[in-house]
Amino acid sequence: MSTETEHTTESDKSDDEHSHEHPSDKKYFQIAGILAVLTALEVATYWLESVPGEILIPVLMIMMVVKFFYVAAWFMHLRFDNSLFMKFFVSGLILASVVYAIFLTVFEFWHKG
Amino acid sequence: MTQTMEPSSMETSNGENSHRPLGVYTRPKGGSGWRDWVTTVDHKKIGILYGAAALLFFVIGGIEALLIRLQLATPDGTVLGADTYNQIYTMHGVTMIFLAAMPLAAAFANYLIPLQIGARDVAFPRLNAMSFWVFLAGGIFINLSWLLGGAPDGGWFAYSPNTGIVFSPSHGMDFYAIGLQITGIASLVSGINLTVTIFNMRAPGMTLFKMPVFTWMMLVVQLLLVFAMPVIAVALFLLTFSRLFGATFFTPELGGDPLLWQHLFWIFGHPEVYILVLPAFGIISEVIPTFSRKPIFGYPFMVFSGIAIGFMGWGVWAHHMFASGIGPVSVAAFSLSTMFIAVPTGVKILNWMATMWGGRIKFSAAMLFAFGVVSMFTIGGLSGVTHSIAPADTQQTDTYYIVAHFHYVIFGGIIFGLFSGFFFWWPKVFGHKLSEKMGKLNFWVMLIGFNLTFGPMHILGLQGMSRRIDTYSPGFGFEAWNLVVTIGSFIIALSVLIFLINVITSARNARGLPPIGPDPWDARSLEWITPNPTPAHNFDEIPIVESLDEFWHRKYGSDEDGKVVRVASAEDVCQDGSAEGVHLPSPSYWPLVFAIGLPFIGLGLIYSLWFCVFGGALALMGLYAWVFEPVDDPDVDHHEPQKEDASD
Amino acid sequence: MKPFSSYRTSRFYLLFLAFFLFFTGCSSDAELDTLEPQGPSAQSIDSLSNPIFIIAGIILLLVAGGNIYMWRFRSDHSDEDFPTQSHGNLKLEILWTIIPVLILAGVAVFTLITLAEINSTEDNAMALSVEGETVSWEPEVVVVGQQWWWEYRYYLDGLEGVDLSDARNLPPADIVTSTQMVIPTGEEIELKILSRDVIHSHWIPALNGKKDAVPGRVHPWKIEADEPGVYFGQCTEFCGLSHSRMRMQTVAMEPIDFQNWVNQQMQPASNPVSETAKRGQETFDSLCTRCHVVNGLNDETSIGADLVSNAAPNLTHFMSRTTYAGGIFNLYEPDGSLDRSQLEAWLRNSPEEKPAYAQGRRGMPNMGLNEKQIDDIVAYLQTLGARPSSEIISATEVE
Amino acid sequence: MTNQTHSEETTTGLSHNKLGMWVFLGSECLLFGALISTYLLYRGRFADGPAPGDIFDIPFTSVSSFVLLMSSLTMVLALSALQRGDERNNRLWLLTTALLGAVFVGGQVYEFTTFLREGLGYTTSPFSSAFFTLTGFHGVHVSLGVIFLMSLYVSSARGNLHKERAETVELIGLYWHFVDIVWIFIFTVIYLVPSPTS
Repeated sequence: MSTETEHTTESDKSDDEHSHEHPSDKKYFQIAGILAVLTALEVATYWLESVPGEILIPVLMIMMVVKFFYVAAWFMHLRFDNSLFMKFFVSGLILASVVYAIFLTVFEFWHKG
Repeated sequence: MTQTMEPSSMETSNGENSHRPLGVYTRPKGGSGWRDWVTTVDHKKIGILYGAAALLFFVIGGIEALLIRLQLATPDGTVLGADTYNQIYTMHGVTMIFLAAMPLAAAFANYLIPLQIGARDVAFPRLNAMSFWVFLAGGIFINLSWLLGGAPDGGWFAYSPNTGIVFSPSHGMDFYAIGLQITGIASLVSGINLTVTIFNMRAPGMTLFKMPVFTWMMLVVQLLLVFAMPVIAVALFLLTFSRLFGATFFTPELGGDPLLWQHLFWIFGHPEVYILVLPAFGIISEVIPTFSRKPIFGYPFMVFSGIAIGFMGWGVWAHHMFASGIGPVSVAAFSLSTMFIAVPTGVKILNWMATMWGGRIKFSAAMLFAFGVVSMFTIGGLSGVTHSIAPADTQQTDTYYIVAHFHYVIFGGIIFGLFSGFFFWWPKVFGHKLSEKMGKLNFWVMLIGFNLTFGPMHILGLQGMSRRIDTYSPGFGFEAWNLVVTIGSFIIALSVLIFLINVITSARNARGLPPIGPDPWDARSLEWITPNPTPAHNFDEIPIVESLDEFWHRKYGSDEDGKVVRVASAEDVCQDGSAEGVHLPSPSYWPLVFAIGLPFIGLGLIYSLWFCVFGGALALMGLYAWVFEPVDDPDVDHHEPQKEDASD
Repeated sequence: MKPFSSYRTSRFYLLFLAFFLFFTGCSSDAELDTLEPQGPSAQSIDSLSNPIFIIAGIILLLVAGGNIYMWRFRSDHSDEDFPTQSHGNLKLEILWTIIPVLILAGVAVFTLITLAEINSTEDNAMALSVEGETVSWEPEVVVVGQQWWWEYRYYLDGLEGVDLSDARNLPPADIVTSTQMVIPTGEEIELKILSRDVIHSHWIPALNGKKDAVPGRVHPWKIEADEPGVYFGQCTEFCGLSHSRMRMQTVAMEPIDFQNWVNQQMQPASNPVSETAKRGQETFDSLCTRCHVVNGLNDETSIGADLVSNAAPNLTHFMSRTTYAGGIFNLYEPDGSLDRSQLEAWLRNSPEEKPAYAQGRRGMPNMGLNEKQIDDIVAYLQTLGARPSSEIISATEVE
Repeated sequence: MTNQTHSEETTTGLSHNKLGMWVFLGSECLLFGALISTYLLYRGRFADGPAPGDIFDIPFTSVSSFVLLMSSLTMVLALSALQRGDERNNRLWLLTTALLGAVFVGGQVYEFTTFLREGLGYTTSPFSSAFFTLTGFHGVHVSLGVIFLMSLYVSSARGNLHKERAETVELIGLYWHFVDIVWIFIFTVIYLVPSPTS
């Protein structure tokens, strides 16, 4: 299969598997630090009783998404790996989010808060 | 878990492994052929196994259908009691959907996908074997319930709380929930396997948009499986935990909502409809161009409409629940989304017709069945539109009108499509054609029986005959049509019998004759480059693909007027099956051992934990042995290169 | 009284022309026919689905015609003769995407209108004299499904303050009947559909579409009949063993007849006079009141809560209904006399007559009555409630 | 597993295993999505039993969540070590990850028994069934991960886990991180977002 380079159009954009360096351990520690701080902030909201849910919940969600993003992007290497991996994972993620959001909407979940 | 996924051995004759002993790994031959079959990891043999097992279940499901029709042939029927009837109609649905239609599609997918994309096997051959054995184990497990105190009696849709322990005290529903969980594992694993296969194992030059429509539709199906099976898995877990451990998901007294089951079930259930029908669409998208001597009309639209159907299939599930009490806004939203899913389906029908239009159509048996899909599925599609209209559906749902609708889709669409595939690819698989004469007879008998069976059901439904009733009283105008329906169902049975006889007599007539030559149909796609029947190693050398319908383009070119002219004979184009330096994965017992463990775990959950211990130990042993077993053993004494078909 | 005629062949004709050409002359009385609307909701559904059947029929004819035309292109492939190798046509693709979208968009508009119609409620009220007082009744009926019969409960003071959240323990109602829902004509009746055990579905095709009865939920629906008549229905959600034997009827009466019916139903049962009936009452009291209520005899059942659904039909006005056992047996012969043998058979061994899991406390068990007890109980039952009009009795017959 | 992946031979240039793993993780999104939605639907339906807002011990769960979060760090360090060919550190981090995972599972067992003592049985209410099912499923995933990690550790200790097989560690790592991000979601949505109280 030595002649295939000009035919495998898809591998053109995907040959980056080794064209990058994975982050250094130091970077991983930094990310873990960010995650730890975010978790601390999240947990701190537990003692803030005066914050109304309309503000608290979006803030919690944002922090959650950021943590989610950091783990997926750095620890799971989605940032560096081929985008096909991300496409499969994100399709599952988006499909699940949309389908179950509709599901909960049909049950009038959001009205009850 | 990931350790069970093995790397493929897509090795070809490049320099890297030229130092190895070359040769085809030939499977154990001779007297004890069964060992060959139970240990095989060859996608073609697994495809055949899927097909054989699924046909067996198809016959069982068909017998159940006949019993249903005997009971309903006359008013106040007494052939079956109410209890037996409920078990039989439940098992008819479960068997036909999970144990016949899905594995039949898996049979085609397994056999054909690697061939159509120019690969030697699937990405994970042993996982593929595991999928089959797990499916078979699950199918046998569900049917064991007949012998162990009664089959499931809550319908294939198993609406809670009627399937709870209070209302269904026999173990039937446990067998249903655990059995489908087991077959679900098979579907999920094979979905992942074939997805990776299609993405990763295409021959050089075969871009996604040079893949045959069949492979495309199968890709959509595999993705649907990957994303839909977990949903039914959760639903079945909730049901199992409720029945076995007293979980209160569906206990209204404590606040459990029975609609939870319905949503989870149909979030899976509607994509499932497309999981069932898209393979048939793929099959006839290969058959129609071949026998019309034209390329498929609007290839990109065929592909995109398939993707669109698969995608939109996720947004319509609650149309099964218009009468369930989900609130008018939800009903309106799902009603509209359902209507518009008709558009890509319509695009497909019209493209098939445009493919045939102006062609040189040869009405072979395969083509007749494909033709049957185009016309019969249209009826199912149109009646589908009539109940996407939610207000109309409140009259039609749960009546025989719906039964008519989905049988036009499932039988008219899927079964006709699969039969088309049988006739088309039989020579590819077995090296001889099925009798065309009997095939055509088969088609006409089936068409007549099918319409006599399911056509009158439209009328019965609009006359108000409810579904899932074990009997009806005289005087509601149901008598005459029900008799017609029953007669029709026996005509269908006759047509299936004709098919089975055809299989046997065709094989008998072919005995002793050399295998059929290459290209019996003047076909178009890559699988026909290999000899018939396909040798174990598939391709002597992986072809380099330049166009859609690669095989056809190697046979035909065009002259200066743009007219089609033959540039090469099929014999020149086809490979002769002589293998050089092909290294195939070795057979393995462990997928089978693992699969045998699962039903014992199921029995253990129902009866005694000792079964669990035994089954768990068996499954674990299978897994561990599997992990530590080499994918293919380089020390195995490989046989000399063999010519598979030119031995004389 | 039967408001049914032969069903309209035209729609079938269009939809199934290809296959049922020679059957189109057929007609029959189909009591559950969905194409014979007798009330506004059913009518608006019918007016919506009629054109859709026609559109679908036309499309089917076009496709079928196209398919038949393909015969022209047959060939035996023996030559090297190739048709033009057309790969597609963008304009055509766009065309046959847009046209269905437009058709469906049109259909969608009418669908939404009809959906709004059948889900809207009217603020209607009818004057009803209840125990000498005139009340303004906003017609509402609580519909309760259980294995395998329907109960209908009337709260004449309105449903405000009536707790419907636990279908197995509903507050006492003014009128409780089963299997036959009686309604006044020309009034929109709001239904609250409940279930005591599994999911059922309430469906009177001539009057409206169906709506599921789901345990733990209260589903609103409505029903209205234009003309007096007996309208048949059938449970349409699979509900276990005797699902096929869970039928019901809606009896529509002129408002004046409805007033009479209400008056009768409000009466408790009177004590029987004849000796057999008295003996029957004793037997009934000792055996049947474990599950059944007869107002005036017992207001509570003794083992009620042990039943899965916590309910058995209220028999106070048994004779005023023309059908029993989940609507599968007629109480009266067509000539208006009691169908005694069927009733006796039912009392003798009901699981034989209608499958039920009596041992699982669902459905009426075999009470092991002897013939004399059966005779007595039949005599007693005959004292319960007034016989309905002969029109209703004859309309209950399906043949 | 003598045969290494020939990623340069696949159409996309990606290894089958890794692609398969990601497809599987995409599929798992739907599984956990269904379980989480079921929980959200039922969190207010606690019948006569304890309500989620009354029973959750946020400080305790925060600690065990933190433990699981940090195990993602050690996991990625294990992989990074092996990719450098540093088998000793790889083993060390694998073992640490497994231990952190085990601590998390232990915390969950402790939480469950506490809840049980406080009257929240599996069958108490739809809330309790949904809660135990969701967190139980997650716990089973973590436990399986611990078993995988220990298998890798044993394999490495016996001298069978070298740089060329780093992909196996990467695959287990992907699984491990996925289970971690599911918990990130569960921790916020189920524990931190204020729950109904009785």
